[in-house]
Amino acid sequence: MKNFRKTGRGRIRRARLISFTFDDRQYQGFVGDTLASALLANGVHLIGRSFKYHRPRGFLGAGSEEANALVTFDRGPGRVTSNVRATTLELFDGLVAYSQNNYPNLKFDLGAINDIFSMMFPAGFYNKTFMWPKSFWDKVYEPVIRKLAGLGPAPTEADADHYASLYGHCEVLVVGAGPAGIAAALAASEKGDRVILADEQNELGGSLLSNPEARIDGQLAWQWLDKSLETLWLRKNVTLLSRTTVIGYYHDNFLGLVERLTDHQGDINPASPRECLHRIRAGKVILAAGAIERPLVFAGNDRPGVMLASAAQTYLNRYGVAVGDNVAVFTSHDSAYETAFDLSDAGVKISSIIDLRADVSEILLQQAHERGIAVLTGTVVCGTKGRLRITGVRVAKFQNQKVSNGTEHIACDCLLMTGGWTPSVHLFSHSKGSLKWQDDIGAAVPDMANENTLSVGACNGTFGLSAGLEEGSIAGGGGNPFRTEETEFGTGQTWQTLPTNRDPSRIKAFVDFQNDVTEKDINLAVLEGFKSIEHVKRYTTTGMATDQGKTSNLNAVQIASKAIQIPVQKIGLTTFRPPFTPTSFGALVGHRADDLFDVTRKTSIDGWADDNGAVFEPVSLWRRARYFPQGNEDMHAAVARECKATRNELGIFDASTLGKIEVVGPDAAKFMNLMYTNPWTMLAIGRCRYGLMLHEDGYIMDDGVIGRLADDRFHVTTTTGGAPRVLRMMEDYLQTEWPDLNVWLTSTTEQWAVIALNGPHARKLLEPFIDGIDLGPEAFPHMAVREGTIFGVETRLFRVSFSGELGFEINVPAHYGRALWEKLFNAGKAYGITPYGTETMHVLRAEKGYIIVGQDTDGTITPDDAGMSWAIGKKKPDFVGKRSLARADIQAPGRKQLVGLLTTDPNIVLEEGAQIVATPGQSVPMTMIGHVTSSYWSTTLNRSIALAVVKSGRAQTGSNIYVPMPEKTHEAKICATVFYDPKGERLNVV
Amino acid sequence: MVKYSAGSLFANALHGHKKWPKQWPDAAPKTSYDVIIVGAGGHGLGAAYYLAKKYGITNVAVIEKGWLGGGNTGRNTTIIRSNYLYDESARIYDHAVDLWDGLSQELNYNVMFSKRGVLMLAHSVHDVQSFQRHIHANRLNGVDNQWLSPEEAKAFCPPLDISPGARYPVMGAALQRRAGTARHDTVAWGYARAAAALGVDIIQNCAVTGIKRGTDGAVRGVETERGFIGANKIGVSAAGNSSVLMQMAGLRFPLESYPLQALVSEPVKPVMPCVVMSNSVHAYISQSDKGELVIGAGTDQYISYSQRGALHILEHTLASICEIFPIFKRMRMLRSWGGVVDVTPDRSPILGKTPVPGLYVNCGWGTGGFKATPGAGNLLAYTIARDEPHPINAPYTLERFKGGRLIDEAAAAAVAH
Amino acid sequence: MLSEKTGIHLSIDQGVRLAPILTNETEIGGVRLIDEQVRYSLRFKPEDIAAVRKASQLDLPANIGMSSIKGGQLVLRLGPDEWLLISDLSRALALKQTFATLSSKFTCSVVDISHRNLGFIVHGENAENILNTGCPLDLSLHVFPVGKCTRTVYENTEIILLRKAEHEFHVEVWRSFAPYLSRFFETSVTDKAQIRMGARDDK
Amino acid sequence: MLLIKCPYCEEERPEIEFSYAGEAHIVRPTDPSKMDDTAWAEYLFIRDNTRGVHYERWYHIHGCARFFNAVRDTISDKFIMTYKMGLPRPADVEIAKVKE
Repeated sequence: MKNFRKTGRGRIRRARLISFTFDDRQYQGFVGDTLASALLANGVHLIGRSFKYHRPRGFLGAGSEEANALVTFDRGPGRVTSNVRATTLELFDGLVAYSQNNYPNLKFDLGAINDIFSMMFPAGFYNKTFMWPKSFWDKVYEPVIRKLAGLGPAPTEADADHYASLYGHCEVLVVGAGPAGIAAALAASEKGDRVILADEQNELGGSLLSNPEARIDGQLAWQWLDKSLETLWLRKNVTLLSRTTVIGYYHDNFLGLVERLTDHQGDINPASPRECLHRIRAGKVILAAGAIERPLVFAGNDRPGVMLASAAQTYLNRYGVAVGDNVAVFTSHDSAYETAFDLSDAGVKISSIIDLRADVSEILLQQAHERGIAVLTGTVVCGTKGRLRITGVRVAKFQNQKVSNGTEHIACDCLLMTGGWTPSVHLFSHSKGSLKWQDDIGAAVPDMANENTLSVGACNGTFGLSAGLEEGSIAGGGGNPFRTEETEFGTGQTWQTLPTNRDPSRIKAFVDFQNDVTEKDINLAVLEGFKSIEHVKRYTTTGMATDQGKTSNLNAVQIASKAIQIPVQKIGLTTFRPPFTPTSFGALVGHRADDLFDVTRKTSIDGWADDNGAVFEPVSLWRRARYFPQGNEDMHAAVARECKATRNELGIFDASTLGKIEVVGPDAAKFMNLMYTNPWTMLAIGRCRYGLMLHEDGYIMDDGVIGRLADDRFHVTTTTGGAPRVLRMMEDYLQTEWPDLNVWLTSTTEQWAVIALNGPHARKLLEPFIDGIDLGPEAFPHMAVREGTIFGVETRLFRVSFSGELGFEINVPAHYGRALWEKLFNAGKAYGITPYGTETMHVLRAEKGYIIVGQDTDGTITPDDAGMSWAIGKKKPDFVGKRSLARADIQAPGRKQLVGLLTTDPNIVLEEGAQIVATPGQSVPMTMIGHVTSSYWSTTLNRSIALAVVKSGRAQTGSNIYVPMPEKTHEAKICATVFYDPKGERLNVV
Repeated sequence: MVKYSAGSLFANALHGHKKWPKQWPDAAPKTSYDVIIVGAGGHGLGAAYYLAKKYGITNVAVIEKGWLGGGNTGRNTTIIRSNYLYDESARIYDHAVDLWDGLSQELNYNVMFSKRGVLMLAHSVHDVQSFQRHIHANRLNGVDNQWLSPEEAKAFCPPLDISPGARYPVMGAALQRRAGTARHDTVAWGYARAAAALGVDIIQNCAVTGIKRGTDGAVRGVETERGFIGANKIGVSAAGNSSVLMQMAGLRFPLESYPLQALVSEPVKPVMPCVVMSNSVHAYISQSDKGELVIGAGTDQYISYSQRGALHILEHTLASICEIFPIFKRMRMLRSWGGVVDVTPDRSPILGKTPVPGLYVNCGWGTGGFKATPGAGNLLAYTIARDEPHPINAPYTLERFKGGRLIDEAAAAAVAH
Repeated sequence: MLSEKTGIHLSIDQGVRLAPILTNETEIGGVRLIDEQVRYSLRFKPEDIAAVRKASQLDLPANIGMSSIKGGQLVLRLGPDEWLLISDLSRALALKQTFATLSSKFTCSVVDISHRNLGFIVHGENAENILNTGCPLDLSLHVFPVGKCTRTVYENTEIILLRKAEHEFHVEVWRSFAPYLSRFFETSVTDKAQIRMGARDDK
Repeated sequence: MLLIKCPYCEEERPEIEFSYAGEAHIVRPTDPSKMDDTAWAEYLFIRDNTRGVHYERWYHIHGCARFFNAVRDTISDKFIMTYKMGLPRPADVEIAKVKE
């Protein structure tokens, strides 16, 4: 195998030869190589196949702008990454990569048949076809189209790596560590401001890395670079981030930076995150992102071996690799000459420089002449030859807007092209800064900034080393301390489609390489009436490939502009959207994976439940014990047992998740009157009341038992999920509408562990352990609250019941929760104590007809709908939601009302959510009059019970309704909502 | 209109594709029209098409401030489904799905409606109850929707993680098989082409600056950047900008406009056979025919017209996606973008007449407008043509906010106890 | 606490177990769980501050975001009318009396939230980094000086943050969020050992 | 992520500490029962939804826990000013002054 490595060039570490595998074949390279440079050193140009036509493709560039060279990077199970640009993939010993989008192999790809029939696949072809016969779409066309999707393989297993994220702050963030960026960072960090300098490449230096001959302050570029980086490194206020891509520029100078930590390491350290997302808030952002060279659009410009000139210069000077033995250069810009000269000086034959321009600077011609390089001015490439690698070009003279018919063949194994330079305005554009068109460079540059940002150097359209250094330094707050010796950056022309002497409809001149968009496609879009550049982009898919048009957008815009005959400024540019380069989902997920994805709130008693075999269910952020199975019990059996035990003996339940808010202040009762439907003024100290809260639109929002501890102090409870929104709504009204009320709200949800004891033995169990509270039925009636101690710990003891049994809710400071639970549980064994979970709680309350907000109500239910008009303080002039209850449609008859249902067959447990109809046997669509909100098997009643909302349901008590299920229609009778102990006698057990 | 087909494609290929006609001519505004539709998104273009096609009104202009299909039509995640709970919602969305089916043939433009199925994941007992309620209601309404166990869901969508220990375990899923996706841009283009062929003028880059009303209060036409254009019937279908346009007619609306983001990954080989939605963790995902994962994010919390979303929204979205699909963590985000969605207090649209005679409105679709495109277009056209709403959109009045007869799907899936 | 009636003792469990990597005292620091504390949320109108200060003898900071640290007692001013008092258990009774008196004299709200929160000490040179893993505030010393405090967020949790010294922060969090927070701290410390942010190229 | 100056903390804080709380200066009527359905619906639901200078409320929920008012340009998302709850809506002149 021939070696294209050039001695004495490049920054690779030649001391260590390393091996790697591409498409199962082993090659060798050096530390410091990219996969691209190492393959090129081995003479490999063919790297992939294009998306649509499966055309063979080589390396277009040498950096993140690469459109062609996408590979699958395989680090073993869980570490396979598709669509990685070979030009940025750092080589390490043992690296394995594969080519993509070909079958059976890269050299012989059956998909290339698309190329032969490409005339059938112009832009938007799929809009025009695959419509007949209609049934074929679902069964034939679409499945086939979907099978053809995609470039790289899809992932098959969970990512083996993890990711990190951090917040950071700095006074100045410099994006891009080329000369302008380094100059900016040097100046900005001089006075101690925190400066972050980030660059996507593995080494800082930008264009200087490819340009060792340049001189700054009398030093060679790389010496100056080393010295400058050393200076920055020694400043404690500077953070240098290499391998870090600034992916997006968001509001108020908030930027996302992704640092790659392990992809370049040969031995993966599983403890290390693969990537880290730095979320940076910067005072000022200096964009020094450079520019991207633009390809020329001519027939066959996609052949492997056709490459951007600057890329060849990078391969030579940074990696010590010659891109060929016999290189032709095709340009409309002076900058390509530098590459040609560098290659020539390194001993590579330059077969010719083909320059579109008739007039080229004498100096350049002279320098070419000195090196024996032929320069063909006023000449255009009309085609290329070669299948898997370019073998030559056809050129023709181009004069007076006409291309001569005679063509000349020039042999070459590589063709370098330069169509000008495109400033990288992506981030500036993300920040919603406006762009202006600059005709002399044929590109858009930053105009008005929307954030505190400055663009410097090539990304600002300021080309040339000395100009970039100066602009950077001044942006960083310094002067211009640099002296440079450089040849002029030079000038050039920009072209749309190049002239040709061939039939333009028979050639393929590529604009977007990866998506196979040709100049013809763009013209077709325009021909078909697509006049906005966004339309052209979407119709042709130009600029929508994984490179997001970094090399193609400007060519596409200019071709469209020419076709539409509107100046570029008028048709607009496509919008640049984050991220700058494709970004791992993992990097954006950061730490929030697995157990850190979201909080799981657990009560202080949760550990006991876990130890005792509870099955849990998620309820908002909490996890709650759903039931406590014994032996092989299923949920049904466990719940039946738990219900029975609670009704007959004693149940113990962890109610800690209920929201709690302490409402304190002289205006507490007044405030409560406004927030809840119920009246609070007359509630005696030590008594409780069920409270109902509405949204201002009149629908039930939340409920809970509320105890009055003092004249100016209420202990409010809310639903588990409702706690945050209840507090928020209370604060909202208090601060916005009633700021004069002297009342304060404090969340105490987590202050208290709450243990509910329900059942005939509840009092007996509790009594011995309580100090300071008389538990006697008269002294401590139902719906009362007392403060005292239990086992010496302060408690707020509520006598309330959500089961219909004698019930207490013991509030103790949370850290005592588990200890108290265990003591009660142990002592309760004498009374047959049984722990129960949310499922049993639901059954017990349903037997009593108590609603659960969010289950029996759904945000469209008013108090009257729920049968709770009794909870409304009739004399109160106002409360949140009151006015809405008087609205026409809320007062109108026929609203859905909460009722009880008893199925005719007592063994049928209706499905929750099942819909209700008035008459059986209807055809679809049926007229639904309501639905089942809660439905259970009641062990206590030895039959099923259900709650439902039914149109005008209360008036139909006693009538039958029907629940049509797929297999059978069930019949049920409307009844009252209380199924068990309607008189509430069980509360009074002594 | 040249008929599109494989044959015409072949014939044009022989000519080097140099003879294709414009898909729609670039019309200059006339002095007046019978009907003006403001907003050339899928809904507005659809309305123009159906006005011409079904209701015989061809003297119609669609006026657009930017380029057609450039608003939410081209910025959404293309999910189409109709398994809504309430009769009103089920009817309006199922009407749309009926029209989606066959739209390619009707328009002679392949909108690539793909009935790949939409799977909605339940992550809590409450989700299960809520989805069951939907399924029962859908069954009685004749709307396709079925319950899948976690294992069945996994079989339908293999990349799904159904391990019971997950933070948000998959406890089952509702599947609407008839639901799916379509290619968003082509819907706008297809309607534009078909409408233009029936005589509709499509006027782009022509922002409406005012709505003129006569002394009787009725509309007379619109002021635009390109001058006054008369019409006695104006239909506004302007999504995020609806409030602004309604104010031009002196109306204040119950709308708020929020930024909504979406993103796509790099294209990979087929891996996601269907659409998956998880409302609990705000994750919406499918794979395009090009191979990109198309992912919908949540809205930002504040009103905005900037079409610029925040990074933390994307972080949360992708964390959710990777929670449900751990294999996607190594996939890479290619592009993200923002749209502006207009949301009503009950998150259902307003589609019908307004208090101003001759002014009709179609707005408030929130994050769900794309799926309704053909339905909304047809119903808006009907309402304009007849000056009264179709029974399907009759409940979607502005008046409902006064009386309180809201259509609140989100409330019906109320958050748990 | 010991019950007089039963003689039974109820033990305290704060419900958090810190990973060894957090508690191992290394040079870059780590995280400690603070033992049970007394905590009160004190609310009154800002205009009463001088009078309340006098009556309570509490060192109430005058500015939002400032704190006073005296012995084992911290007072944080979190909002215009909100102070958080954190003290070790030795002052529990005294504080109870102070607040009883205060409540009787002033229009105010005193709520015992001793068990609502847990306290962590995040210390060492790595402290800022541990916090900035999930907290979006600029914690550099000149922006967030010693004595500054605030309620803020740490990823999906709300925290209260107080800088006690250059390399020492007090973090308060609601009880049920504490295990999540400590797991996050743990990840931060593990990753920090791997990410050499700003490290020079290993070339 | 926006940077929001809390008028109580007198500091710029990141958006995730805040919760948006809708349009500002919509005062709850002192006696809702006196309003007809139309006026009540207006209070409940009708919003300016301004494209441009918008008056809105924010809640520093994870900070000082105060609701406050803000003036923000909804086209650029830039805050023009924030001010304490209870202060009157700033006049256009004031806003113009700050904008400059």
